[in-house]
Amino acid sequence: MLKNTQLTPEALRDTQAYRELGLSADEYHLITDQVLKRLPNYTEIGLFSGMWSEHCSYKNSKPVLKKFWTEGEQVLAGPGEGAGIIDIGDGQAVVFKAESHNHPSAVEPYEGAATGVGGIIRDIFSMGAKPVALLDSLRFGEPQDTQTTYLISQVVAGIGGYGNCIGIPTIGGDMAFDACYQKNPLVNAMCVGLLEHQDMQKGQATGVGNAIIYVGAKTGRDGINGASFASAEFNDAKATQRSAVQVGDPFMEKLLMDACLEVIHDHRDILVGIQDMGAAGLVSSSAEMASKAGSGMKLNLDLVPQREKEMTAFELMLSESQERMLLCVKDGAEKEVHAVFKKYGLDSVVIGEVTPGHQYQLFHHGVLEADVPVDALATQAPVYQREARRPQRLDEQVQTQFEPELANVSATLKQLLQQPTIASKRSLFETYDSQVQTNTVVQPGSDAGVIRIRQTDKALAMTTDVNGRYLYLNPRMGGEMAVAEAARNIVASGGQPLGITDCLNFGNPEKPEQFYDLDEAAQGISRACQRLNTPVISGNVSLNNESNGEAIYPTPMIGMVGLIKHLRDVTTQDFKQASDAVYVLGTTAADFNGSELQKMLTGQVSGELFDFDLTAEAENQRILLQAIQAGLVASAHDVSEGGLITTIAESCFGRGIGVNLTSQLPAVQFFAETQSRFVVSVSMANKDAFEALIKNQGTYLGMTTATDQIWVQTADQFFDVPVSEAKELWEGALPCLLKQRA
Amino acid sequence: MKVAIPVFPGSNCDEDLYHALWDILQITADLLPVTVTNLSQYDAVILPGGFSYGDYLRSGAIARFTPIMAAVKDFASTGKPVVGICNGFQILTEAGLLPGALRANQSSRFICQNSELQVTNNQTIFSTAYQPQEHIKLPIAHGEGNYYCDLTTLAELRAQKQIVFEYVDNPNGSVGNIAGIVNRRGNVLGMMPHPERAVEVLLGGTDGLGVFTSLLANNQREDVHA
Amino acid sequence: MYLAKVYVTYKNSILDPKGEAINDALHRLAYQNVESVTLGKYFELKVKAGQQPIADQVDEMCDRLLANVNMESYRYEITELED
Amino acid sequence: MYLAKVYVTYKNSILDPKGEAINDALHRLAYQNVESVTLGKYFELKVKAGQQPIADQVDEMCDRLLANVNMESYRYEITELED
Ligand SMILES: Nc1ncnc2c1ncn2[C@@H]1O[C@H](COP(=O)(O)OP(=O)(O)O)[C@@H](O)[C@H]1O
Ligand SMILES: [Mg+2]
Repeated sequence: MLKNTQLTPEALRDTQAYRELGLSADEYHLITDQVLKRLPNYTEIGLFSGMWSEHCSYKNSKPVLKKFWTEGEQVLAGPGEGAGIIDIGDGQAVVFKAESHNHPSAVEPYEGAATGVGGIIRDIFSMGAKPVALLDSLRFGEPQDTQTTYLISQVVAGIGGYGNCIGIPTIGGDMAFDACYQKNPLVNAMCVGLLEHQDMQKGQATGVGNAIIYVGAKTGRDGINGASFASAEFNDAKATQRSAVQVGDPFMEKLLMDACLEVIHDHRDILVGIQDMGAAGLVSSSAEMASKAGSGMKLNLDLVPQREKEMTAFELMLSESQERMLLCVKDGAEKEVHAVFKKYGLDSVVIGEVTPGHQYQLFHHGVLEADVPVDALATQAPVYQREARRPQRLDEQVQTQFEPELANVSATLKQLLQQPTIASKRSLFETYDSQVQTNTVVQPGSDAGVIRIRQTDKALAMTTDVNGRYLYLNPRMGGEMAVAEAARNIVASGGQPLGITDCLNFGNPEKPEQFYDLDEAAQGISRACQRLNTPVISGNVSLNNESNGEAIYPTPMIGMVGLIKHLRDVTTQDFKQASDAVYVLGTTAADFNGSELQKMLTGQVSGELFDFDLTAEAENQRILLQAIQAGLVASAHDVSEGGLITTIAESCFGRGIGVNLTSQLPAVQFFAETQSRFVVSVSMANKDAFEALIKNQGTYLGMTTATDQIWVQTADQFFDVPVSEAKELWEGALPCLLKQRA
Repeated sequence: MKVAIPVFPGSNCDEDLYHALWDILQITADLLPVTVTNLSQYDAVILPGGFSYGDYLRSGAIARFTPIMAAVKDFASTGKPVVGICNGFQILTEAGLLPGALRANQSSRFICQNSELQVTNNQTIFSTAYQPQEHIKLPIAHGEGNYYCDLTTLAELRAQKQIVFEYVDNPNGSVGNIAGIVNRRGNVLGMMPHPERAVEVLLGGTDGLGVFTSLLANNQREDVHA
Repeated sequence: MYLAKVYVTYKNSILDPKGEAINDALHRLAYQNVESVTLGKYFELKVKAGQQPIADQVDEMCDRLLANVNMESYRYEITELED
Repeated sequence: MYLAKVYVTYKNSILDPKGEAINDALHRLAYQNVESVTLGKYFELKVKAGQQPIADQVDEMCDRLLANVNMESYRYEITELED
């Protein structure tokens, strides 16, 4: 790389060295012929390569993202800012966003996961919000070989290591295992913050002469050009990817977060804008701040705090060193800002200023190293309308439902409870501090995590969900289902869904089949969002999740936040006591394609996805929320992977309560994964009122009992399993696979 | 009673403690930076949990050298009460105010869970609100809470009734199931579990209140400072 | 029986936050003449002779598990122990 | 300028859970002939000559900060560097 920096503009053109930086020949010629009308030097081409990467410009996904439904009167800031903002009344708002760190985590699982968490936290506090919760959504290969189990334990340790140290509780997430993620694990982190309206910040640099201040960690050669690395497909030749490894420093970030929030709260009058340095580091934060404000900017790179000697302008601008922020501060008020950061022992340095006009100018060792129109970097990346072609797998699949045959239902249930995707994740999420900040009302282990909002009677419910298998069978409907499942988790916890963020984890968009999946999924997501009134307020795109040509399942992770209006509405999934009535809300059909049962019995998922009706979904959610708000519900748990019987068993496990149930369904349908259902328990006192409310939308199944037994009389047979035995299998499965020591 | 809460760079349970004291117990408390050197106006000091200086060397190892820790040592030497919770406990052992050390958990993983404790000694100024041998539940959240001391020290801790809390199901490998101890004089308590996280029914229980109410009750008794 | 001593340290341009925190702490303790600190890992492995040459095996273990070669480098010394 | 290499390990009587975990992992990777693993810390300090003899100073730093002598022992090597 060092060698390349000496390339002259002409040599750069002739050797096409820009390709190594991820720019195509067409993009290069766009720069030379239309944007600059001259040959760019190496530093300038570096700026473009970072800013025009998928990670920063969304050049491949923009046409898809445009289809998202982003409206809603509650939205204060939608996609485009660092994170989205939704009003929750009383002068407060909730801020959230998710970020993928898939590629870095594949290369260095602990630090990759940790820096993913660190990055998303900066997105939240740069909006002026106090981060109050973290979630993580993970996908791995089957936890069978040492390499995969090592990856899992390191990723989980990295997530915990960062969140625990900085002091933000990790209160939820989801985790699933399929062979397609073997070489391409997904590591998505989500952060939720609370914002007082008056603290809302923008990443902008206005006002000629105002100071650009760099704060936080020094810049090193770590993660140089990580943005274009993250946007490139993976292969086994690791050597070239090494520069992307970064080490997180949660201690530094805690100081940085506290100091930035102090400036935001106590020095409001002098702070013009603030932005985190994420992908494409200094160039992206500074160019975006200037472009957004319609300003020009000039930076003196000699002033940038540097960890290493003799860094080039290219390296300084494209380094993705962590734990750094950029502030725009009123001219003359620099000292006031320095004083705050000094108190926290942090570097804060004026490195440039807002200029008239629209040029972006970098000086290094007294030389003008780059001089380009700022909008060209920030907003004028080419946008590609990629070709979409319906993948063959969708046309080849059988149209009938898989028909499982179960010789022994209770044995099947026991086996199912030990499947890694179904099994309890407690041994993993227990390594996350879920209580720090002392606001956690519902810890991981129920449908959604819940955080109370101090000084109010309100709380926030949050969850992450997506079932890649469904999208693999039908990307559009699977996208709808992902949103619906997230909403079910919020509603079952007593919350009204407010909006979503997402991480679109897909394969290479230049392959028409992969682009089709992305496009279809986005349309499904959008439709469900509109129907459930949960606008998309932020998100992130991670493409090229392929290794050696094999793509992952289309996996658009959905992160959803809901508002619980009164603390008394907080509901968990555990049955609370014996002699409560048990219901299933929604109807059950013989839906087995894509199910956990199908995978367990056949080793794969296949066939056309079953029907899904968003109207019925919305209606069931509405009724449950109404019942919860009327105080009628003792427990509620949505039905997802593993079907009705898995859901019932999980509700039994919390407090070791049994059930005695009778159903008109055949036994096998207790494993079906029909959508839009909840298992609800209701005390005898509320039984009549609850039945009057749900009318024929739910079915009475029986009662909870003080025994240690799950008893089920189905239409064709009786089966039973001891609760304690089932729970032991369910809780023991992952520790055993991961060989965790007690 | 007026409580000092030293805030080390990297502390992250300081505000939780502050809220527990002010909002739940109506106890006056101040958050103090590490530069503070005089604690004479306080009746008690409570070191909060977190990751002081990132816990990058050993937990508590760097924090021990801050100016405020010199003041805490003086404060303790006058017989006034000092409590260290989680990272606070780690700092107190590193500073030599309590015997032993805290190692990485046996599982070598961080653990956050509710753990059952036995109040082994309810006769300390930090535990009179509990019944003898009472079983209580307090959250733990630590990666290095595995208490270590040699056998001689353990025998002494037992003989002098310095063990205040013991785990019922030892979650981290601690010697003697130790979750919390006092110094010989009885005025310095270190404990890995988080009493400040167990002061509200909404958040899962109130078994932690006893530590603070004991402190409060005994603060008003003239004899404890004697 | 062999004793393998393995040293794992960060590669040059990788941030070492722990080393920096310790460096700062030493300065606060008035060891102003400390210029830099890096913190690495030190393993001692006792290994019985196997089929593979011992050095090859230790090298492989370093490469596969003890170090992440994307950001760390390692070196080792092997000595034979009396049984 | 001096380079001090400092090794900190748990005292013998103290169980090293991380070392054991690595030992297990090596066994799962089919290095059955690994008998035991201990994990310690390895510091490299660059130190300018001061008033105190360098070895005394390094010893003091170990004793005060780098090791917890309740449970750890340390040793160090000092070499002089060309400036
Ligand atoms: N990676 C993770 N991090 C934190 N919590 C997790 C993670 N994976 C699962 N959980 C928690 O385990 C519980 C069950 O997860 P899941 O089966 O995904 O629930 P659901 O099917 O209701 O979405 C939830 O409380 C969830 O938050
Ligand atoms: Mg659920």
